[in-house]
Amino acid sequence: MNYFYEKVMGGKSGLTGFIILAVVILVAFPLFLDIFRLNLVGKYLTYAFPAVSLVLLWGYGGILSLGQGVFFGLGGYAMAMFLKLEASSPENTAIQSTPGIPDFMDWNQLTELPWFWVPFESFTFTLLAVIIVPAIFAYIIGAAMFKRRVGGVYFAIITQVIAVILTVLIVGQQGYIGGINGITDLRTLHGWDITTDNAKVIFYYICCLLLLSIVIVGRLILTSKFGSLLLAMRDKEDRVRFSGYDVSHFKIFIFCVASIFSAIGGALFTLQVGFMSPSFVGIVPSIEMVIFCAVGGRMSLIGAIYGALLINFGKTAFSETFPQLWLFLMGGLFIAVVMFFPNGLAGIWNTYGHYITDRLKQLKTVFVMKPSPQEAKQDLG
Amino acid sequence: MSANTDFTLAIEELTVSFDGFKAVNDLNLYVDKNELHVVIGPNGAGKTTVLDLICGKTKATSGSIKFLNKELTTMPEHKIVRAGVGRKFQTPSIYENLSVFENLEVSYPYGRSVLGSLLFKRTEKVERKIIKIAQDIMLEDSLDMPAGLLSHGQKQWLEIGMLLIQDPQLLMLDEPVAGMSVKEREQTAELLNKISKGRSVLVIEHDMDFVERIADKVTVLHQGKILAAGDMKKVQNDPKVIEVYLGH
Amino acid sequence: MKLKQHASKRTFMKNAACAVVLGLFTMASSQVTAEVNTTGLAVTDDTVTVGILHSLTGTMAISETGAQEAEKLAIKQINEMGGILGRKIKIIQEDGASDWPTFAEKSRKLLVKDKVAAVFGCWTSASRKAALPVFEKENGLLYYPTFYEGLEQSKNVIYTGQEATQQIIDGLNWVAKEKKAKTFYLIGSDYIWPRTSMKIARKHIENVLGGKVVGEEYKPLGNTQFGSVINKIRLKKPDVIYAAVVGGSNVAWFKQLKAAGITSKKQTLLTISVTEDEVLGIGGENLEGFYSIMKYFQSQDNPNNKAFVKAFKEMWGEDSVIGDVTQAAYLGPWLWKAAVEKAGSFDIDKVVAASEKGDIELTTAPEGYVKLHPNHHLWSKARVGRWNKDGQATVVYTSELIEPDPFPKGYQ
Amino acid sequence: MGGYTYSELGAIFAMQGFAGISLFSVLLLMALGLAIIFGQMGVINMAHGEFMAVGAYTTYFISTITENYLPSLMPIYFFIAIAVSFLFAGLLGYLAEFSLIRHLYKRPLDTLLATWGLSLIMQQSFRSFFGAREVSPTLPDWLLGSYQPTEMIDIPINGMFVLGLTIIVTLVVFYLLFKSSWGLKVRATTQNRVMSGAVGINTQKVDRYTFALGCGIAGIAGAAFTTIASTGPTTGSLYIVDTFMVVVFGGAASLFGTIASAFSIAQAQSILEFFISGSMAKVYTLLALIIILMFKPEGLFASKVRR
Repeated sequence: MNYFYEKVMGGKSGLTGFIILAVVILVAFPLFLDIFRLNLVGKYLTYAFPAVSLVLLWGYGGILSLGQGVFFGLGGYAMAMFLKLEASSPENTAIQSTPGIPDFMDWNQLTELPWFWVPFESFTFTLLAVIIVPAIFAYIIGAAMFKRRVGGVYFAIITQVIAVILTVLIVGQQGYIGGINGITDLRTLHGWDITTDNAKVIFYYICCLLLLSIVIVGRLILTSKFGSLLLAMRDKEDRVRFSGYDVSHFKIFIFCVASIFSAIGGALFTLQVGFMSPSFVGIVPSIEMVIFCAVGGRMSLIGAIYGALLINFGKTAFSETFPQLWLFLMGGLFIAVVMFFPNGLAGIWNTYGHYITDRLKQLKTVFVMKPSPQEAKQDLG
Repeated sequence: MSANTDFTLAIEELTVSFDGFKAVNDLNLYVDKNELHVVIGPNGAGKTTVLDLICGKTKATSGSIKFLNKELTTMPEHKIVRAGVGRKFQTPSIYENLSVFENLEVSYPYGRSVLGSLLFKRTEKVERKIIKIAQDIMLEDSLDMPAGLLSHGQKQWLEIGMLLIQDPQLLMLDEPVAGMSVKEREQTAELLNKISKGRSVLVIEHDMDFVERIADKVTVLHQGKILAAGDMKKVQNDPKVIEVYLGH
Repeated sequence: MKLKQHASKRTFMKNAACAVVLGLFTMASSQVTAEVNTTGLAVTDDTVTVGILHSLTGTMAISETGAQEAEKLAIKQINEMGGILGRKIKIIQEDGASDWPTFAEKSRKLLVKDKVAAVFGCWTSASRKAALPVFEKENGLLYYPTFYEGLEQSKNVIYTGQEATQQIIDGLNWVAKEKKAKTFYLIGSDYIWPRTSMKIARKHIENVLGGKVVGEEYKPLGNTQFGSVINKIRLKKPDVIYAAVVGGSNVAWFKQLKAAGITSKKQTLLTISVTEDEVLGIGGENLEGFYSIMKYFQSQDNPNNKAFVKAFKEMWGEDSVIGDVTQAAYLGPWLWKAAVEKAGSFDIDKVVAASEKGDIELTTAPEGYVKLHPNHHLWSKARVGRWNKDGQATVVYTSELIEPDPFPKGYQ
Repeated sequence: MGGYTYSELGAIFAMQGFAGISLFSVLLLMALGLAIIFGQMGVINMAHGEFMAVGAYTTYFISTITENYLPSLMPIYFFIAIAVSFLFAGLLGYLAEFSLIRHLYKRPLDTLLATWGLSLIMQQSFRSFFGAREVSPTLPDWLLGSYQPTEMIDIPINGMFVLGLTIIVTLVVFYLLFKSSWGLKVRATTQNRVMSGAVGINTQKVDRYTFALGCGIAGIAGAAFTTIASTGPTTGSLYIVDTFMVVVFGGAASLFGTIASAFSIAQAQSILEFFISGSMAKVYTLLALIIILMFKPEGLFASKVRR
């Protein structure tokens, strides 16, 4: 328990940050926002999942994936397929030439459910698929790339190309997967109407709790030896390799974890928004996810969440009043974050703390520098 | 010559070519048990390439490298390390964002699989070993310091420590005293003499005084081939070596 | 029954008008507002609020600009005539930003927060599909202007553009008859509207016209390379190229056709995706002599249209062009006005019920005459226009009024 | 292929060959600028497509001016437009390097993000200046239509024009990089920045002009593309992935590789498109590229380097 407190929660300051986040999303938002805004925040929080995944993958691992949208999409589509099948009961689709299959299949002259849709009639399978399908996909990409030592820029570009391929594929195979319109008009989950306010509040809380959970999982990973190795690989990959580690396994693993995180976000997105479309799979959403992470602070799990919230709040607010200005602002933000605040919001927060009270700063430095060997000595003594 | 030998390391007929240029050409080199073997040679002689070949960073075009009678040329890098070969790079290669303690911990030879590293626990045994190594490399007072703040010489020692913690049978050091002060050189020489007990060490070095202080055996490389080999004195007096080093 | 209703509407109108006039002096009109608005919409004694929801930014902004301009024009004209049930129309405009979830999000905002009485908006099928569940859930009313693939009929949507059969079938009949066309090559962008349209076209060509489809091709959206397709077309030598290429691809497609020497002198080309808006980008010289099937062309010669084009240019500038969708968007507010006045209420259910009676008609529509079918689509005519170098079309064929049939039998 | 004469098939074969070559020249022209910036300098310029759009908009702007004020210059304005596009895109590239890129040489992944931000700003600027609508310049008459060597073969003139332009630009780039003293400096700087600085090369200046040159070539590509497609604010983003694929596949530092890769990608895609649908052709081409890159991570023409 002490280990958990000290290392995973990051001691007092880490725990404070975590609790503040929990209070903000679990108490403050539901208290001060109406259901419409709350549902929006819920949607933004689903983007925080890939952002958090990028902290692990990119911030610590140094592996920039421009294809997190792919996994977000895979998770979202898995969930959407289940909901669509439920929405396409023979009664609901009686006017179709083939009742009982999703409407877009009927429009494309399909007369029976394609084989890969059939297992999605089971909710259990769907929940598993949300996690396993992206993980397998990530494993294949990861194994192919990392075993061959494709990294850095090349990996970024290749993941981007994969995002393009998947988008073109989804758009092109509209009979099987809904095309550019996506999978729409999802209404019930086991007969329970997911479009009601009540359902939205419940999904919001599920979303928050899962988000807090993945932050904890992320911290567990980062505070283990694996976490140190991740940083080590980012800075001196050869040294790690020549210390007897098979670097590719570690990269594949963290890539899979990141893909699962993103996919959970995607599945929650589908549940809260009520549809899934290829516009969340392509290049632009994928890069936006990197931005959420960069703005929040690429080394801070919690920062990434604030990053996702801030950018999306800004997007909504600005696009209502100054749509022109928004792109300028967004572009400028990108550049500013990269050039002046490489550690994003989290970094600004720390610097700000520096200036505000010297004492606090000192405490912090002591705290950051200390942990491990100190413990070691205490234990020995 | 029989395939199996008593040598720790046996390199035979090793060749590697880059786009036709043979950086190492038909090389034969043997390192005995408990031997501190130094490879010297002018720039471009292929010294670093030899180390690259041994540790698997570069793949050989032909020839064989046997370590304790295990063929290394076909093994992936991490397996070579796990077999007992440690290698220090020319420029100090440490994790600057981790503390000295963490640097050593990361190099600790347990928890090398993904799962193992996730479940790795910092036990008393681990800590004792780390502190022991830190004492050896004269960094026991800097355990908490981020490694990036160490001096150049200390970084070199840290990297050596990161290898020592794995107890390799063969330790390969690429210019371990480059950029060190005179005092640091002396300390390093002491360190090398201490750690070469019970293992073989292969060192690349330019500093002849330093070589003289540590070497059991010296091999001179020139243009990918062995020019001379033997103890320091013999090598120093070899006319071919003098010609290469002094030129005309 | 009908007469009586008509009469009662008149009386009501009078009452309402009186009430508004009186209201200005006596502030006694709250009762009337309560009568015409029983579901808490944003209707006050002198205003009614509607939403306009199109993309002002992003890739679709190019296409959607005309539509929202036309809707604003119609609303301005209605207000100048005294508004609806004595109430001036107030607009809340939202930006869909070419992003489908944003359409859903903004729809919900307009319906839940702003309580608008009607929304004029959406352009792409994808944006409509995203917003549709919101309109059904919150019981809103959407006027959707774009010609589209059909296969949809929602209680909460009035479709002011053509569904696929209205656009396709008469055009194909015309080309088969006029050009003695037997073989067709179908090419479109890769998404639902071209694919569904081509499906209907293929069935009609094969089953009704007895012709042959010699090739069917879809290119990714945004594609700019048509060299291989053009070679395939050359090899197959179809009588007619039937095209539904959209967006930026359109320009590349027609430029490359011309560069490959395939011009109207040698080849008949019929497209369902080029309006005056697209011609601006493609350039009239690249299109000269090719045909579009639409229900409206800016060059249409009738008094309604002349007045409309004049008013549009006055409001939005002399350089503006008006395409099919722009005109269809213009119909939206007028159809809504007619339905509200017929229902005597802004309540969505009553307006929808009035719309479903099947007797709401606009004799003042720029395209001529349109009538609202109980299935929420419009009766309208199909027209074939031949493009001229100046970017305007000459209408060479006008059909009879065609009944909308979003679920065409034998074409699915 | 029953029912076709040999001459018909021959004609199609010839034209299909040209379609592939035409796509090749398009890809190569797009990729040349990036090959210099990414290949030689290691900067991931995600705004490369936007620099192309700068060229395209410049051409449009000049075309409009010529049409309205100097109609007699219409037949030749396009050459002026190409030159101005080059200079203007190059100038913007120069400024971008000065204000942005030079601070990020050691952080390649960060240049990716910063230039993405730059691309957003550029897109919005296009929208503010030229409107959201797609535009295309009025082309001189001689650029339209086709050349007919035989009755059945039509070779598009704009395709030949782009091909010719690509050849010229490629030759000039080769000359600059491999024959001029400036090229020597660029290559030296690429290989060892510190050393080049030490031997008296003004590496900052070299960087700035190299980046400007890359952007300028993007500007030429943009100008050339107005003969093929239209230009909108987001046009650039359509091309960027393809462009990167060409450069990466060819082996970043090798210009020969870029040419070979543009050629193979173009031929693969146009041949596939002839037999299967356009969308799937694209999917298969990209998949094949990724798989090949898996086996040759450094690209087709990476030279073995002793490390």
